[in-house]
Amino acid sequence: MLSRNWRHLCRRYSQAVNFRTTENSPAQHNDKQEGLFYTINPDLCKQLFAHGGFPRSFMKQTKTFTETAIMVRQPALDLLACIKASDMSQPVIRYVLYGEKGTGKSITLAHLLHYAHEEGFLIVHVPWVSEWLRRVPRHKEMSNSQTHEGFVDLPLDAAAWLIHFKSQNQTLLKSGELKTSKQYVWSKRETTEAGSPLAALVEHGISRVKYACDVVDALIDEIKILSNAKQCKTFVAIDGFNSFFYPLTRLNTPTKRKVKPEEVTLTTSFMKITTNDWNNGAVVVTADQLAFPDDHQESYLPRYLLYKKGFEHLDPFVPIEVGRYSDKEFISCVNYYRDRLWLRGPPEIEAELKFTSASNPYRFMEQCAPL
Amino acid sequence: MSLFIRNYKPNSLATVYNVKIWRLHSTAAESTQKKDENEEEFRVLDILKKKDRIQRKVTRRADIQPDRSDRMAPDQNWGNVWPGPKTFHPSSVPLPLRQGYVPKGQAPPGKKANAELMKVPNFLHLTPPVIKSQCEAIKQYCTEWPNLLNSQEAIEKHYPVEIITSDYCHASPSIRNPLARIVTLRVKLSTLKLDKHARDKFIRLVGDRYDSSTDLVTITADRCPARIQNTDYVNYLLTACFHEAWNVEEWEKDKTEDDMEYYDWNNNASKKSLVNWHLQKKGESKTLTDDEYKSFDVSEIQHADGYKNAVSDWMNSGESEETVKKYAEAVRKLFGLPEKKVV
Amino acid sequence: MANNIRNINKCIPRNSLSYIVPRLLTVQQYREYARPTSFPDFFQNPIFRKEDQAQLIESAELPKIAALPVRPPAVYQTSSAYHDPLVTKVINHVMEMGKKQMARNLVEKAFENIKRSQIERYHLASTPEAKAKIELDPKKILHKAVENAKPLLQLQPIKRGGITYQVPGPITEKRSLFLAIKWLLEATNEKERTVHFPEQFAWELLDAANNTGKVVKRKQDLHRQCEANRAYAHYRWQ
Amino acid sequence: MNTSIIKLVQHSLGVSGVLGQCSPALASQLHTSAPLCRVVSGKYRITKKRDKPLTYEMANPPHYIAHRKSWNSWNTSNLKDGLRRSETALEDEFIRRFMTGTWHGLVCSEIIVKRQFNHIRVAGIIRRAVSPTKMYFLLGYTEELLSNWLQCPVTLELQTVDSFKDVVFKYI
Repeated sequence: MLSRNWRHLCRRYSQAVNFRTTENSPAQHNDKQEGLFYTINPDLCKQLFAHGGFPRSFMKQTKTFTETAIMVRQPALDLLACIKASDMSQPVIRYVLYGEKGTGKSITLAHLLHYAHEEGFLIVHVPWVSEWLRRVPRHKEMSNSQTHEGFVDLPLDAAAWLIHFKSQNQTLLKSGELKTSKQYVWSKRETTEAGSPLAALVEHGISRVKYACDVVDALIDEIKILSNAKQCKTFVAIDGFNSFFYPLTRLNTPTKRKVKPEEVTLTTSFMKITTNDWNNGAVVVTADQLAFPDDHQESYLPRYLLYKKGFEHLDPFVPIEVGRYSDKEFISCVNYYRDRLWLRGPPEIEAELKFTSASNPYRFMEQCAPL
Repeated sequence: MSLFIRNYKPNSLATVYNVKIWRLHSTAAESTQKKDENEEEFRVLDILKKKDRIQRKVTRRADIQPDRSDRMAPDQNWGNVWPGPKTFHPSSVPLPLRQGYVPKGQAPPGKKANAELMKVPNFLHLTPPVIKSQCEAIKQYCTEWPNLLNSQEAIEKHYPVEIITSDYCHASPSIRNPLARIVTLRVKLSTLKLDKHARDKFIRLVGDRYDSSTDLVTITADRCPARIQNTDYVNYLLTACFHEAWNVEEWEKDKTEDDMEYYDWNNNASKKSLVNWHLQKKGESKTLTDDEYKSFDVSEIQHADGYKNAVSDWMNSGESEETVKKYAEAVRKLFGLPEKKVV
Repeated sequence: MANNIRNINKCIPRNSLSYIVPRLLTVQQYREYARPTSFPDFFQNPIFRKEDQAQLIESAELPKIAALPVRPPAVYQTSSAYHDPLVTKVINHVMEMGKKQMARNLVEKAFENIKRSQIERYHLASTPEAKAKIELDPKKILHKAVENAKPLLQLQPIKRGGITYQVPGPITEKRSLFLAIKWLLEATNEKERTVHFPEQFAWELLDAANNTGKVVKRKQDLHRQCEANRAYAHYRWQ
Repeated sequence: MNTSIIKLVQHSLGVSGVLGQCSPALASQLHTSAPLCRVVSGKYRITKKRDKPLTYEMANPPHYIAHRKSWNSWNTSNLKDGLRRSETALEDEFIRRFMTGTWHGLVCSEIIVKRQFNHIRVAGIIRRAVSPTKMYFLLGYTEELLSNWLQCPVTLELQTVDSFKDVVFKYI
């Protein structure tokens, strides 16, 4: 009797300090792992997120912590359950992740990407839409589209995305089972025959940057057709999706005209894949305040961020809120940070940090930094 | 000297005595003078002419009357003594008044020669008996208050239009204040008996003059120089708006969804996308016209009603965590997804 | 302060306490405020640390001073668990044009940089002994760096017979602290334009904590100079 | 601050006329008006013999207005959004000067000007140094002329005293 009690006590104690789970496959995650950290294999991490996918501050953390660990949180579990429960033959269901700044929408998305990769989905992942529309480095290549009148191409960004797509779907593309349905004529000499593997299409886009945008467009069409034909399951993940609906981008044409987001060819392509006129897939997008300029960040709720246009485009969708840490998650995170030497000091500090950071994951991480 | 004044001034009785003493003195002086002329006495050299000066003063003071207030009968009609507004005068007020700030232990200055009492506006002409008698006098010009208008609701019912003006009481050579011309008309919109279209148009016509929280339309006019003109003008404005609201113009048929005053789910893209989704789910791919979308019966779709309510609620009552949550529940039901776990 | 009050209480009968306490305290109390405040001198300085408060409660001093008026605490006087007087001092030195938020961010970024580089070194170290040697707490590194940068002597220019001599002499604790922080910041600001302040400051702190680097060299130079000018030392009093 | 500037100007430049000679910009920045000299305005110096007579009004400096004494001008122009501010002030001053001049050496107190609608009531305390006939003449004369100039009825409501000593409140 005594020994049983003792064992019980031990288990409870270990439960309290336990912040890691050895279950590294997201498909197996359930409520038991809630609030615990699981580690992603570094090779896989490189394959999935080498070209973006994690916020920069998180990347820095992975370097300092010498591992990539993600907390299993309620919104991700919720989404997993929904995807598992949904009927794949039905039109795709759109999920919108929303939440305050720094609550972990992108990390939740990364968790789901890991799941999708494991389940053999074809991944269409846009790491950060604002990278295309709102970030203007000194040499941003822009050209007027050859195929679409009055549209603007972002060839370098499109090519970069194709590389990202290629690296994320290495295994699927290598197998060569995915074939194009029709012939694409790029120029007099360059064509992609019907029935050639999808990898060839992607390769063409990467090597001939001029056609990258058209390749992206064609690729999206092909993916939809392939999904409908049940040759592959597709998982679409777009971070900062609301950036597509902000009235203006920061891009300028050579004639100094402001470009609207719907005038960018990439926008039309990704609008196509977020409609629900195809099946055998899932679409997860995030609505993020950070995708907007500072003076348009009054609310974090989806209708405000998506505008009327975006709302009507996505409706009916499943809104999923990514919230702040619960008490359990906070304690688990504290223990993890203590393990990784990120947080030190007396235990009173935790209560204070919880109060000052309001259990916001990003703010908590920031406030631990100088301690 | 100062001590003398302090004792002397506050005391009104002392002044009376003093005056009387003066008078006695003066008569005495006159008699002595007469004596001088008759019996030649030794004449003293009077360089400063002291006696003369005293004489002059005395002759002048002789006509000073004692205070009127001393002679007042206790049962007099005060309204006759003080008939209208007037600056305070100590001789007319039989009250032992004192006014002024003095150091502790001293008595404040009395009513005589007290400028403070003259400054403050007094209401000595408005004593209760006077008011009463004046009310009696004007009573004949008054009419009785209508019996039926016995409550605020009754007044509002029979006189829904409220005209608000301000009268200004001010001092200047002209007694007309330009602000008095401003006229405000207030009416409850519900008392105007408008139909749905007319009501909407009326609200759009009056713009921000309509307050939806109180249901009041407030029209203010100040453009004409006279009040009567402004009154006519606000009445005209109300009439014009009312009749214009009933007119249906040709271009009003072009009203789009963006111009709607509230969110009607049936006319919106949300219904369209739901119907599209439903058709696709069944495997039918056909395009419907707008009217077909509008008339599509959503009751054949499971859980569509909850979805409809959730979307309408979200759009009409504004975005909040509550409405988003409700929407999420409705959509999950629609798609047959598991409920969100409540932590 | 607690001591002062205890002494007073011993020597003064109870009933006259209220009259005499303010007058005596004016003599003994030191000012923590940089500028004179609008509060009279008998107002107590706030006791804002939980440890100090606990000590007061333990020694039963609290009821004695509970009724006395207290000045409001300054913004930096918090009961936060990570309150450190030296850190606030450094932040104030970094601050320019009253932009405290900025200064605080810079110093905290520097701490973060120190922490990251130390954690990296910790992970690279192979043996547990080597690991144990690595100091991970940036605040401790700051304390160590300032301690190492503090000079023990100073040179004072003194004019004797028309010639100004650099005369070595002792230095007050306060001035030595001031010089240490000033040198650290001066060393940090001698940087390339492309390098950011937090990075450079982190390096300087790490160097100084290891007893190497520009700042420590400057201190040693000063000491050497003092040694060389030893012959002038008598000018201090002649 | 203000007073010190004024003193400085008065000492260094001489009292009056100098301001006019200054450049207009400078003159407009120097405030010599009474309300700004709040240390000295409306206050009386104590004499050596302590024999300077003060009325109640003089004994209380301006900051006691509405506390120990009340205003000498009663009108609606001084209230918020009052009309004819400057005109009223000017007319009041004119009435005061006209009164002191017409009742020369007889006025023992400040002239109180009270306005009700278009009616101006002028009150004051008068010394009984002239004959009643003269007084009646002056009364009618003043009322007639003032109402002619100001275009509104003017009433004089005077109180008489034997001598100035009656209104003296204290000596300093």
